[in-house]
Amino acid sequence: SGRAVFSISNPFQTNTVLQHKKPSELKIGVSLSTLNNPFFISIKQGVTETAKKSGSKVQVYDGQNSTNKQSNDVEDLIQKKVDVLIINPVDSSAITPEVKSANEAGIPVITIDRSSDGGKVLSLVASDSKEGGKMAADFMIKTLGEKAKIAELQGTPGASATRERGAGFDNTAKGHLDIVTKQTANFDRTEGLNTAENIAQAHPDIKGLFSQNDEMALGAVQALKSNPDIVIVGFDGSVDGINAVKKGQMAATVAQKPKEMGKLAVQAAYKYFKGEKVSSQIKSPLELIVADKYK
Amino acid sequence: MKIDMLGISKSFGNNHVLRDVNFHLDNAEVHALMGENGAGKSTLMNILTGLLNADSGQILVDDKEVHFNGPKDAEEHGISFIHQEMNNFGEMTVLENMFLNKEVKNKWGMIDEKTMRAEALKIFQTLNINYNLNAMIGDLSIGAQQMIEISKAMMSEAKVIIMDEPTAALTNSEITSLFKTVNHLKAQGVSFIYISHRIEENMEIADKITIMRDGHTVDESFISETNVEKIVTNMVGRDIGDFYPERHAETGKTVLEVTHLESNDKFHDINFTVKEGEILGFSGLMGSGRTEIMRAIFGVDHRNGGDVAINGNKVKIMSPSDAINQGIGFVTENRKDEGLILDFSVSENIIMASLKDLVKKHFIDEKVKDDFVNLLVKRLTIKTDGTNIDAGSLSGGNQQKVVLAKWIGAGSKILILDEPTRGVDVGAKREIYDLINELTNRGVAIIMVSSDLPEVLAMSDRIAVMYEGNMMAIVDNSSHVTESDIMTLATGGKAND
Amino acid sequence: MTSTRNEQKVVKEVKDRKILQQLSGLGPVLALIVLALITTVMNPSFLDPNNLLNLLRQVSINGLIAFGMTFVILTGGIDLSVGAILALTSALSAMMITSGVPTLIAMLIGIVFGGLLGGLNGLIITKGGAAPFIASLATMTIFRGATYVFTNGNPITSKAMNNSFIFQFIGRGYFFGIPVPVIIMLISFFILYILLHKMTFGRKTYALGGNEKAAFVSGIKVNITKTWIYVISGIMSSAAGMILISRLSSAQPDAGTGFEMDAIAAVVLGGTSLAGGRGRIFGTLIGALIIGTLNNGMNLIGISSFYQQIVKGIVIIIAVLLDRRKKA
Amino acid sequence: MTSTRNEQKVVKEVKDRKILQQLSGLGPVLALIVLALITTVMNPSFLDPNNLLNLLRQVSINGLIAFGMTFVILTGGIDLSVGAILALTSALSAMMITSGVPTLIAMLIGIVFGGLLGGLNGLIITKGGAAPFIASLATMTIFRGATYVFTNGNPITSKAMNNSFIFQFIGRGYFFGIPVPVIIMLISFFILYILLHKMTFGRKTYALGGNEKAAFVSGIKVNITKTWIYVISGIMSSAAGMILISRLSSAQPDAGTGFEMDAIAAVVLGGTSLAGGRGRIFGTLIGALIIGTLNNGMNLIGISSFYQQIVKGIVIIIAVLLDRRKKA
Ligand SMILES: Nc1ncnc2c1ncn2[C@@H]1O[C@H](COP(=O)(O)OP(=O)(O)OP(=O)(O)O)[C@@H](O)[C@H]1O
Ligand SMILES: Nc1ncnc2c1ncn2[C@@H]1O[C@H](COP(=O)(O)OP(=O)(O)OP(=O)(O)O)[C@@H](O)[C@H]1O
Ligand SMILES: [Mg+2]
Ligand SMILES: [Mg+2]
Repeated sequence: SGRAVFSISNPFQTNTVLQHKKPSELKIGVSLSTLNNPFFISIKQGVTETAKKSGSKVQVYDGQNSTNKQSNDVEDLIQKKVDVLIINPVDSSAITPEVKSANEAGIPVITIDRSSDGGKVLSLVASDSKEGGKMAADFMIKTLGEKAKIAELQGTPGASATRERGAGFDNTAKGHLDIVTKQTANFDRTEGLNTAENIAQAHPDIKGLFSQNDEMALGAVQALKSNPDIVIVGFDGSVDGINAVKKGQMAATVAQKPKEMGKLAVQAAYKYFKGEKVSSQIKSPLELIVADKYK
Repeated sequence: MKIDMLGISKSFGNNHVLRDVNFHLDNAEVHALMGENGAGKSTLMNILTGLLNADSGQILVDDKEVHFNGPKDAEEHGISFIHQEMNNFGEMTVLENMFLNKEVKNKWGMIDEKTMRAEALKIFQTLNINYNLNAMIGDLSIGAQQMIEISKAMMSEAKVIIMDEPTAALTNSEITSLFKTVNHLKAQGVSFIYISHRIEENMEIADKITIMRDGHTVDESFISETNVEKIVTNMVGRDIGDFYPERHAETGKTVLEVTHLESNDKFHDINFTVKEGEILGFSGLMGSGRTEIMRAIFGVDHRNGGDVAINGNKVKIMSPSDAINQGIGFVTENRKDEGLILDFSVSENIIMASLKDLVKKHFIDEKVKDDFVNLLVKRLTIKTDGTNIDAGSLSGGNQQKVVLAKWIGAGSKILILDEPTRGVDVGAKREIYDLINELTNRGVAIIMVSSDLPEVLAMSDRIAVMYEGNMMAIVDNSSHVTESDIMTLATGGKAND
Repeated sequence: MTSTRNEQKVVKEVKDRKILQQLSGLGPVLALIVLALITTVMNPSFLDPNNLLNLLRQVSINGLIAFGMTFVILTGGIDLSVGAILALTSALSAMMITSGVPTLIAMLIGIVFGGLLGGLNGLIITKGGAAPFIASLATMTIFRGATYVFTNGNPITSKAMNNSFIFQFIGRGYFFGIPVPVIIMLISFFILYILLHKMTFGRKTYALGGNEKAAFVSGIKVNITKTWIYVISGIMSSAAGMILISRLSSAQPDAGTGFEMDAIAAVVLGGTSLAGGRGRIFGTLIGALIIGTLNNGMNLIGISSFYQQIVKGIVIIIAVLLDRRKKA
Repeated sequence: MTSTRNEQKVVKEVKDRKILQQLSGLGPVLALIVLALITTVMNPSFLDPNNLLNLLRQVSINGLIAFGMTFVILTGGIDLSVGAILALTSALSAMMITSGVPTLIAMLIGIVFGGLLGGLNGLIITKGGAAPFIASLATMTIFRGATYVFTNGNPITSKAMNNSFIFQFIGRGYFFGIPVPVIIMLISFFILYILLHKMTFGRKTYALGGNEKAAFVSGIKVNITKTWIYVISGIMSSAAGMILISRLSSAQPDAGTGFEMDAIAAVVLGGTSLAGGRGRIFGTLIGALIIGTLNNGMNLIGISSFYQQIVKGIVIIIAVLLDRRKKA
């Protein structure tokens, strides 16, 4: 590539060609959107455990929920000449340029949970967040009946999980459930607690509460302890969340299998370097875990 | 208590401030300590009270070697220090200030306000002063604050009280009551180390005097055996002749006219004019509103009415930058607060009011700037180790000259000087007076606010006298005006001619 | 001297000042009342005693941290590490309880540890001479990182925590119908009020913020006093942490993120100057209540989350500007 | 006076001073070199020209914001709203490009708007008399909320953005092999360097931070100068935003969160005093490079993300303490 005066591709970047590699020779670069949350830690565990079993080297970076930090991280991973990138994007549009950079450098990209809007992605390992939102809504309609009054705890404004889970839930609930209020608690357990307390004050007649993640739902559990009949539905299937469902504190949680996602992503990489075809969409199953009393 | 400081030396970096200084204080004496600005007087006292450590030398108290860990330690051993720089807390009340770090506590460890209040009032009574103990100390005049500092020292039952420039901000009546107290305590065996640039005061109150120059002690003698000329010569190292220069005023047309200037609670209906080449003195007691008038003219404070005209044209001055554009300069009373940026260099301070004159094609011309600064430093004989050193490390008199340089450099046609020689040594004072005369010779109009009556009388062409915000009179100084004439006006009496 | 006239002047001045002072104490109180009124009009259930207790409980955590922050800010300093101290110490205590240490002892150790972390801040600032802002920014990062390392990023929950009555009681209990966190907040307020306004330590705190050089000359042990103040801030943060883990029944590694800003806002809304030397801890209590009422009220009214931030920012600006105007 | 002795003294002092000044400029440079050395030893690919350009590009956004922040901090102020200004203005520009406004014009409008937002900060601080910390904390919340309202919480991406060469070029392009963001950063540095060190505006900036009262009495228009400084900070933030949306091919509503802390850290690491009046913009450039090298280096070395925070905090403390020691 000639060094044009004006160019958009990196003039120093050299392309590498696909070679067959054994898992034990692979360097896997992983960029996760955050590690402040058990869900993503499970993804990390899925990746590292699977990779270690086969003797691959793994480097995991924490994007700290910042699109900017993540794009720096991915650049650094490209710089380190990893063989494959496993990315769990903070945002699917903001990751596009980095995916393109990786493409240029000839590094295959596998995304987890969210994909990239552009560039070439080898495979997306995900469960469908919108579908998850729909599952939660269906469950609520079934348990509470039509037109029940419910509240919704939203995640961090603008985050893709907030948008997709919310859209899936709201679209299904429309006309069937009466969402009296939607308030953000930023995916945070403490804020979930305070906000749920305030919601209960403003709307003492709600019958259910949908929380866009388990953390906020667990906060709500503490807030609504005095009224155990309120149907709380979370999202994620985190360890604490599943425990709360088992104890009947939460009615249900839309469980994703983060560890499974991590495992599937690594396995996809191995397949690729064996020269096998990798499917562009690997579905990680969603499961609605329901407390005994609502079964 | 007897104190002997022997062979004390102290350097700050390359600056050898004290070189083998000896100082002796006897029981029940008032001992004046004099010397030029920067001679090392405050430093010597800081070493005595443990605020600074000497590089070498020893301190004997009643012939026993001592070393104090700090001011509190010294105080517990009976040595109390009233600092030159006000060491108080503007946002705290008078009472809180007086008992700071020596609060009286009750048996629960709580502060005992009642006892403290009673003690404070007792001290006030002996000093014949009265301030509200609940007032924020920052709201009181500098003089009041100084008196409270003095009360604080009295309260500690000290055997030795060090006063560093206690009277710089006091009025005559306060000085009188201070001296009464000093003599009273002396009779009870208390000793004083008294630092002041006012020679007359030293002659009046002190028993003995020690003179420092260039970090040495050059003379120690009984007041009764010395005289003003000898003191000055010892201090400055040469004869400066008269304290005040001859003054031959040649005034031109009126440049500044102030009419019906008004501020709600500070001053009322102020009218005066100043001519080219004239010095208009402003006299009055503290709090009489002189500073406030100047601040209003210069646009520092807002005024409630009245007009300012320059060369016959009414001007609108809303801020100091407007005033500067009209050719006014203002050497503020409080140089540390408003005059200087202490941790900026001499050069940066001097150029501050003339920035736009140093610009060539949008950029600051470094050469023009250096020439400008060097010229002013030389012309005002500012004693400094280069123009790049912090203004704060200069002696008081030289700091004052830096402020003067700033305004002279700004090319002010009208120069307001508020207490231009406060805390300045006799030698430097004389230089400043010469400079003022030189400026008027060049046609600059000068307003000089001063609490130093002899200075006002010696330098002014006319004298405006203020009393509680009102202008009592503007006296022509060409005739036989005396200090008592001015004092009569300044205390609300009528002029008797 | 015309002492009578001057005295009259002084007396008048002092009276004016007293009134101003009381007004300036009332400024935040007034803001709080207005806020409460508006909220009540929009949703009367705000005044429900249940909601008020609820509000107070929500305020308690920010309140405790802000009380400690008041001392720090009075000295002209700032402590950005409070949220991180909260997270690290509460993780520590939760871990100890989980591994069988009796609840009270575990919490006490956590609080003492919080004091130590605060002391570390104090040392870096006094001995090291670093500006409080950057020093506590750095320790914030360090403490937060340490929490992640310590917890491996996972929340800590356990049977031991859920089964301990005391553990549950601290954050969720009631004492004569009043939530325990509220009682803890009020007791802390009382103690710190005495410390600040009735004891010499408080005088030293104000003196440090008013004029540090003068404080030094007055013989105040500047470094020691300052270090203690950061210790207090650390203790209050970890105490708040104990309430938080009890309320959440778990210790979150990212707990307390952003708490520093809420605490600073409470202090400043309460009329304490960021330059130090001026302010009162009572104001901080009111400031914390304003923020709490704002959060609670906007939830009650049902303002959309996007607009909540805008409203919060505007209220802070208005309150601060009103306070400034009054002083001018 | 013994003038020869004095002159000698003057010469010597001035020399000492010059050396000291240069050393104090070198302090951060030294820290940077040490960091780079350590990283190179641990992973030689750090010195790969590719990686160095990469590093510079990563630094550019924080660098731009930190340059503006340098002016603010030199006056003794602080601007916490930089990240929020970045988000709001970049969303605005992205939206305009999406709806057909030519890229350059849209970006220019965004940058001007950033200046206006900065000016708003300036007005609240000067006219309103609010402390910069709390004023910019409040506007940070407001601007962020406004961004959410404006974008409805969604990132903005569009064909128009992806198809515009200029848009892509700003953040991802190369000019003679050098990344465009790096060039933008260097040009901004040059302009602001001249403004700060060669023009009267810079003198005024320093004077404001040194002693605001004295500056006022010396005829410096305090309010106007200060307001302009916040305008500069706003402009630099929105310029950084333009690079960011190009790099990310989209405008994120939560972009820039926490950028204020990185910028402040860069300024302080560069030796500028948070009290105002003392510091240099060259130091800020070095400070930003230190932070960039730290992030890049730790990634290259492969330090686990939890430990990265701890290391970062410790390095900041060490650098700041070393700088303080040198001055004492
Ligand atoms: N902390 C310090 N660091 C460096 N230099 C100092 C310090 N304190 C004093 N100096 C220098 O020591 C010299 C003596 O200062 P000192 O304050 O003792 O003088 P002084 O006799 O009290 O003068 P004045 O009459 O103006 O009060 C001056 O040159 C001053 O610049
Ligand atoms: N009795 C008082 N109560 C409250 N404030 C006072 C009082 N006296 C003076 N002040 C204030 O203290 C400051 C200093 O006053 P100062 O005594 O310098 O006034 P002045 O008229 O300039 O007299 P001088 O020039 O002799 O100092 C001024 O801001 C003044 O308003
Ligand atoms: Mg002195
Ligand atoms: Mg005056």
